[in-house]
Amino acid sequence: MSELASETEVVLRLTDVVKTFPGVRALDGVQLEVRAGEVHCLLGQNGAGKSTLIKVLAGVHQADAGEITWCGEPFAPASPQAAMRSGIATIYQELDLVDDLSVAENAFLGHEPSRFGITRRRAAANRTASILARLGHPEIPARRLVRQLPAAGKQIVSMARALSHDAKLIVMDEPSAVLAHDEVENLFRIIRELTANGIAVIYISHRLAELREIGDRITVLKDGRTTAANLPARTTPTRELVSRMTGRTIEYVFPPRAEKPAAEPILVVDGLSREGEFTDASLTVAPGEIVGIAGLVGSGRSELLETIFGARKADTGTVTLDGRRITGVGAAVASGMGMAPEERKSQALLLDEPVYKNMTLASFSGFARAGFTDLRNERAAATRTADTLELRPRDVDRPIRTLSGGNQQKVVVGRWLLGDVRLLLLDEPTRGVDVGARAELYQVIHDLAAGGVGVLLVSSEVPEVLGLADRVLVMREGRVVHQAPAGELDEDTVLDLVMAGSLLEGNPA
Amino acid sequence: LLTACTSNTPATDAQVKTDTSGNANAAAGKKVVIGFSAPAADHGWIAAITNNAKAQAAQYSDVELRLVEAGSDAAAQRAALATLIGQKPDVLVMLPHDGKELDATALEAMRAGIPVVNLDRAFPSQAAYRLQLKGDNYGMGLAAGHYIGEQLKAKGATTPIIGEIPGIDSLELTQQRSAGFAAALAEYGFKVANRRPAEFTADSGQAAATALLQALPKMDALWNHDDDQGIGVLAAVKQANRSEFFMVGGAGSKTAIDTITKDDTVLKATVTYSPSMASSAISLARLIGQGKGLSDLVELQVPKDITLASETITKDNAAKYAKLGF
Amino acid sequence: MITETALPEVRERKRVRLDEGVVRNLGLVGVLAILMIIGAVTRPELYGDATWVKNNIFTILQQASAIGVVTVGMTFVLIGGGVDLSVGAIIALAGVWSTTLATQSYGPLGMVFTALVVGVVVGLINGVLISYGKLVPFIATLAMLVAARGLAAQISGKQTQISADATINGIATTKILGIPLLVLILAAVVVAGWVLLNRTTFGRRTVAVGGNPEAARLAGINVKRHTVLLYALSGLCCGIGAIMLTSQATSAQAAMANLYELDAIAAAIIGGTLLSGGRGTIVGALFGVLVFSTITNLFAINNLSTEAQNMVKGGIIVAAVLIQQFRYRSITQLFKR
Amino acid sequence: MITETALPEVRERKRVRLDEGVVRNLGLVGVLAILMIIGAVTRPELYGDATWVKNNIFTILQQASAIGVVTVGMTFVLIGGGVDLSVGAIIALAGVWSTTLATQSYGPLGMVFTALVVGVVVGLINGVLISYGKLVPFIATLAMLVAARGLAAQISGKQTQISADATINGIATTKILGIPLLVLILAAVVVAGWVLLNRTTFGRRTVAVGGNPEAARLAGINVKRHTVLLYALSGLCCGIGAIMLTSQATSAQAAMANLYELDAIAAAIIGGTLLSGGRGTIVGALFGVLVFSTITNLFAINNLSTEAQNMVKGGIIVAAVLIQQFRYRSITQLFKR
Ligand SMILES: Nc1ncnc2c1ncn2[C@@H]1O[C@H](COP(=O)(O)OP(=O)(O)OP(=O)(O)O)[C@@H](O)[C@H]1O
Ligand SMILES: Nc1ncnc2c1ncn2[C@@H]1O[C@H](COP(=O)(O)OP(=O)(O)OP(=O)(O)O)[C@@H](O)[C@H]1O
Ligand SMILES: O[C@@H]1[C@@H](O)[C@H](O)OC[C@H]1O
Ligand SMILES: [Mg+2]
Ligand SMILES: [Mg+2]
Repeated sequence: MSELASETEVVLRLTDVVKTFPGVRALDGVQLEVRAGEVHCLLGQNGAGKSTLIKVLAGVHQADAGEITWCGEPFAPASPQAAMRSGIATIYQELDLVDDLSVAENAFLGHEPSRFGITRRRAAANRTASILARLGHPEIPARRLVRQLPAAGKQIVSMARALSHDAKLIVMDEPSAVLAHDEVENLFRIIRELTANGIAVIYISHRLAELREIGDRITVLKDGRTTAANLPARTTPTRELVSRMTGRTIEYVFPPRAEKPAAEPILVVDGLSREGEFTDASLTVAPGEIVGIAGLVGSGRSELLETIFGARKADTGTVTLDGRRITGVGAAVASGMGMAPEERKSQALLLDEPVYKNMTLASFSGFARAGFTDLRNERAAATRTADTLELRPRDVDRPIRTLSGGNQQKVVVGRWLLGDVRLLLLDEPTRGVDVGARAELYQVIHDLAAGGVGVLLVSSEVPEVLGLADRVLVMREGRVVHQAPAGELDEDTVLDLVMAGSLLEGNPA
Repeated sequence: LLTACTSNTPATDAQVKTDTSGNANAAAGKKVVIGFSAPAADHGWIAAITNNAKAQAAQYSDVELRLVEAGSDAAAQRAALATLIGQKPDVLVMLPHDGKELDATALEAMRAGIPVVNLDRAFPSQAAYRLQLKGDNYGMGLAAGHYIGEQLKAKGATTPIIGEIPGIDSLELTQQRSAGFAAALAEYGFKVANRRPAEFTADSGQAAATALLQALPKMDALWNHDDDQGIGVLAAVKQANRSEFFMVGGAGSKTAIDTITKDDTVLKATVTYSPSMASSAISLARLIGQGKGLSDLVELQVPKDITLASETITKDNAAKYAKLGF
Repeated sequence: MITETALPEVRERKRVRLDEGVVRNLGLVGVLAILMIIGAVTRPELYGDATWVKNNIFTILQQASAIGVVTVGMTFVLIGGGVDLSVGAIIALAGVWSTTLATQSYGPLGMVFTALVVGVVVGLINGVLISYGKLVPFIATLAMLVAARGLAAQISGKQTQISADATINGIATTKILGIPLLVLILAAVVVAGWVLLNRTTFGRRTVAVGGNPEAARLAGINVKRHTVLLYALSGLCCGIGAIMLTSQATSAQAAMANLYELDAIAAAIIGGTLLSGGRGTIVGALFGVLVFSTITNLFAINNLSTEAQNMVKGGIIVAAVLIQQFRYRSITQLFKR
Repeated sequence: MITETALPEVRERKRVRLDEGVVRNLGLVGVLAILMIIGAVTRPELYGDATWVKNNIFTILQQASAIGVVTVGMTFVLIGGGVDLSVGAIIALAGVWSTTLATQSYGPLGMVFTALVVGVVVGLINGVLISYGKLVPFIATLAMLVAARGLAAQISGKQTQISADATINGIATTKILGIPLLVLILAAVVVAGWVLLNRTTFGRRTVAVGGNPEAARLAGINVKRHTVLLYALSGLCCGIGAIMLTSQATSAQAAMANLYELDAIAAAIIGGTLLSGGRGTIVGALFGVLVFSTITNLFAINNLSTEAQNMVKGGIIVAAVLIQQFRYRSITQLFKR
């Protein structure tokens, strides 16, 4: 298709587009050229300006300078509605759904089929159902409230909304971040369908492998500027992409594990169950050991982690840390457990507060004397952590809401580097994190383990689990179906286990 | 200082008519169920109304009082009355939150054959009540204005600075009092320099008085409509360290009468608006229920309108009024 | 996928979820029933009389009618993420304006028209201050509360204005097929509110605007304009409420409908509306209003003193909400097994 | 390559951000100044007298003192994501309880102690109902409002209870170094509140609990216990406020501190506190209270009628907030260039 695309007309062209926020030049001269029927990938570090760029296209933000032409005409959408009317539909990075509306109502929000203001609910439901079927998800009921859907389901609804418009360009901002492996395949099938019909797609992801598979051309952004345009997606060497993004070369490898972890476990989970979420989970983590949990979205890993942390009450089973029963979050944190939860905005961040206060959220009382906080010390410690994590920008006084998603994620992990943490639970720690930062995070996790901290890691990226962990547990339908040292597993085996394959069935943990 | 109603012991000494010797009407008669409704008491005067009604009813072996206190506005009172009327009392004594707003309800009761005794705040429709028993709000303002006018004239003041602290300003009775006050002052060529309403409570009285004193660095006289809020007004006067003026109160509470007697504050007089009218209303409602008249009158039935006179209590006559204070 | 494993659970959840609203309302029906039973037990002689009971129910409904209409408007504002503290003041202003001698000279239609227009216009001003002036709803409508009551006092000269219009006053006494007209008006507003919320684009957008304003904006909804309309709607309900109250009181006054804002918000919340927006039901709001109105009735027939009333009322409110929660939890529990 | 350009901008941004709170408060100072100037222009003969002006400022502060203390407590509750509608009722209950004859017989310390204990205990009950009973704060504290006023009426027999204690009454008349004791108490509470919010772990938890309760919980903060403490703190402030008001009025009564809840919430919001929690300032709250108290003063010295007062007051509130916003926007605008 890439040959085909290279011959088609240019539908969208951005020249020297600039967008500033108070104090930040998020876009500082962007060039972009998108052709009909192509998948044009945007690549860039966290905070490079990708989301800002697409929000300018979507009419959410207005560019301060520069030129945009859309289908040959100058284009400056004043509102999201204007952009949609011109045929540009967007799937935003942050889910933009209304929890208390149904799937169909969300899909057609703002352009509901109606007669005299009365919504035609049947029509909306039918059209939604057919879009969902086209998306490969006929099982999602159009009249279900969106709040009842898991994260992956919500992502599907976001896509359904984009498809509900007659778009000529669909912009997708990290749509795969919350999707599992097979879901991503499904997404690609749909993208191919779209491009075959001449629809252009702008695709954003931090996973290079995805760009290779689905992309036609790549434009690289760095600090709000285009540093490379129209690179062939399949053939450009990784080294070149990374250096265009970061200005340096990164060895994208997992650091080798030197020592064998101690045998005596620090965390013992015994027969833990929660109705409808997971059943009879038992596991141990030793000091300095990294244990990975692989599984599909919806397999109950997050719930298991939250239950271990005491944030949910177990129906049966026990959790002990160093022989002490963990009954609630307070006890967990007090005895040295920390958790970086899955949904950073709703579960981890104080969006209006500065970075350093978010960083010290779990440890500020440790810095305090007789109940009085020690802001200087806190800031200093937070700044050090920001350095370790290569936070961008390094300024720890900025409200965290102005950081890009990946950088926010670093703060969430960094939070637990500040206290005396002895066991760290990480739920999708690299979701939305760029390649460079990812390597840094991996290093941080390794250093922690080397320092004797036990790590329990949930990730939907199998290579990550295999590369980081000493031992891997595979979960399916709420049960631990397999566990083995990472060295004894490969990607295919894990995928097979995860997907209810039968390779090692009957050989449980 | 701790006296009587405006005090810390729930009042037991209500204003009741007990001495009924030689009154033929005192003899027990046909049993009368009296429904009674007054707005929720948020200050001493209204509290005294309800207390008096209860105490007076307790004097009669042939009276059963059905008390329905209603919330803080006319709608709440209508709701309460609707259920009370549904219970068909023999007579209904009602101190409406606002006479005009409850006019329709009273008419309804009258149409349902229940005689209504209208207490204090008047119904506009003649057909809405059997007996109207009220204080004289305009007259109260007149009394206060005349007292102040006379005093200032005696002092030879020509353009005196006069302050006024009314009660809840949205009530019509407040408007009437202020109107009477202004009319009386006008007879002397005086007028009100500043008017800061309070809400019949002591803390609001303090706030209003503080503001007034600040606005009038020099003052000659002050009328405060309500002795309950007057406690706060006097506190504010003391806090501002002011004494160049004299003050007249309103309603006639025991505390106010005592203070006037002691004569150690700016409060020199108060004009009455007595909650004893509630006791009288119960007595008259009983007679209406039994079809009897007032024994001193020639007429066989209780008359239709009775308006109490507003009297002026000063140090000189305070002793006489001491037991009528609420 | 969103897979076979998740699905059965999902189905089960749906059943429970659909029940949530109903169960909550069932809880409130339960509370109402309990209140009625207490009434019957404490005053058996009254509850023994069927006519009295029928009358009493109409009385309760009638007393709930004006505040009920206002609560429907408030529910929309709350779902849309706002709050309207000025409802009582709007009623007063609309009531007073429509009962000036000048307005009364235009007859009942003129009075109704005036009340509605005043309500809508004040609501529009609220909405514009909030949407375009970027004032927090609490402050904007609080300022309006103060100002509108002031204007009402000005217009009425602080006098209670008598409505001399037999048609207007008749609204409170008319019955149609034995049902008081006021109750029918309440029913009509509730039905209209239900349809508007659940069956129109306006209603669905209200949920979006309150639940996730950013998402609503991204979906192309004009959030500001919609917000303005919500306050106008609340103002309209106040205008209707003003006529209903005026007819009941055969008069209007600057201090009327005092603290209706608190009552309406409380009723909406008890009925399951979120103060933070994005969720709420019209039927729940109606039940919330009825709970309050039934409590008042219960107190009245038992001659409770105001102070006892208040203490008990505080307790009943807490109990009502706890009963609701308890019922919801235990019923969900049942479904879970 | 391009990194160097970003850095200086980031620094600049920081400066602007630090200014946000200050600029908002500057806006309020501006509003206060404007109100004073209007006073001076309309009543030059008063403002010409320096002693009067000094006295007037103290009067304004003194009248702001009790509600100011309550607003500090309210600000904590609001930042913590709640709301306390019962503050006025708590003051009434604490005031009435501490002025019963029995309590007064224990002398001034007994009275102060009683007021504080009543305040804290009622606050604790609010907190427990909200945290552990899972009631929405609006409903729980509304129920408490009703119940506490009822209990206060019961205890006082609906009478105004006179405080015969010279020490208590003396609080309102005492000056220290020429400054009224009430003003000093307000200052002490504001300073303590500022330190508590900005310099202690308690304050940090408050912001976390209100800003994102789930994040706070997952960071190991005991959200429920903290919530209970916040309402207890608000209750404590009400206890202090009750003593201050009792001393000013030399009496207490069930209807005292009427509608303080609205005043306190409005002052806090005008001072920059979010009704939705997670953000707020103590100094802003103080300015919010002072704006209201200065408005009252301005009206008094100009002998404005109640109805005119109300209309103008509504307008001033709107204007005050707009001025604040305007200043903030335009100053940020300046920095942008
Ligand atoms: N509303 C805003 N106000 C201030 N700064 C903003 C705002 N939105 C984005 N920024 C800043 O603009 C820059 C670009 O952010 P953007 O979200 O576009 O990055 P991104 O490339 O999408 O990153 P990620 O891969 O982490 O999603 C960042 O420095 C970010 O902090
Ligand atoms: N429609 C639904 N409504 C409510 N709960 C659901 C629904 N579908 C699935 N669930 C529950 O939610 C859980 C899935 O949540 P989630 O997707 O976070 O799982 P997970 O294993 O943590 O996956 P991931 O780590 O990718 O987040 C499952 O335990 C499932 O029981
Ligand atoms: O409430 C009013 C009272 O306080 C006043 O003094 O007299 C008349 C009453 O209606
Ligand atoms: Mg992004
Ligand atoms: Mg998960």
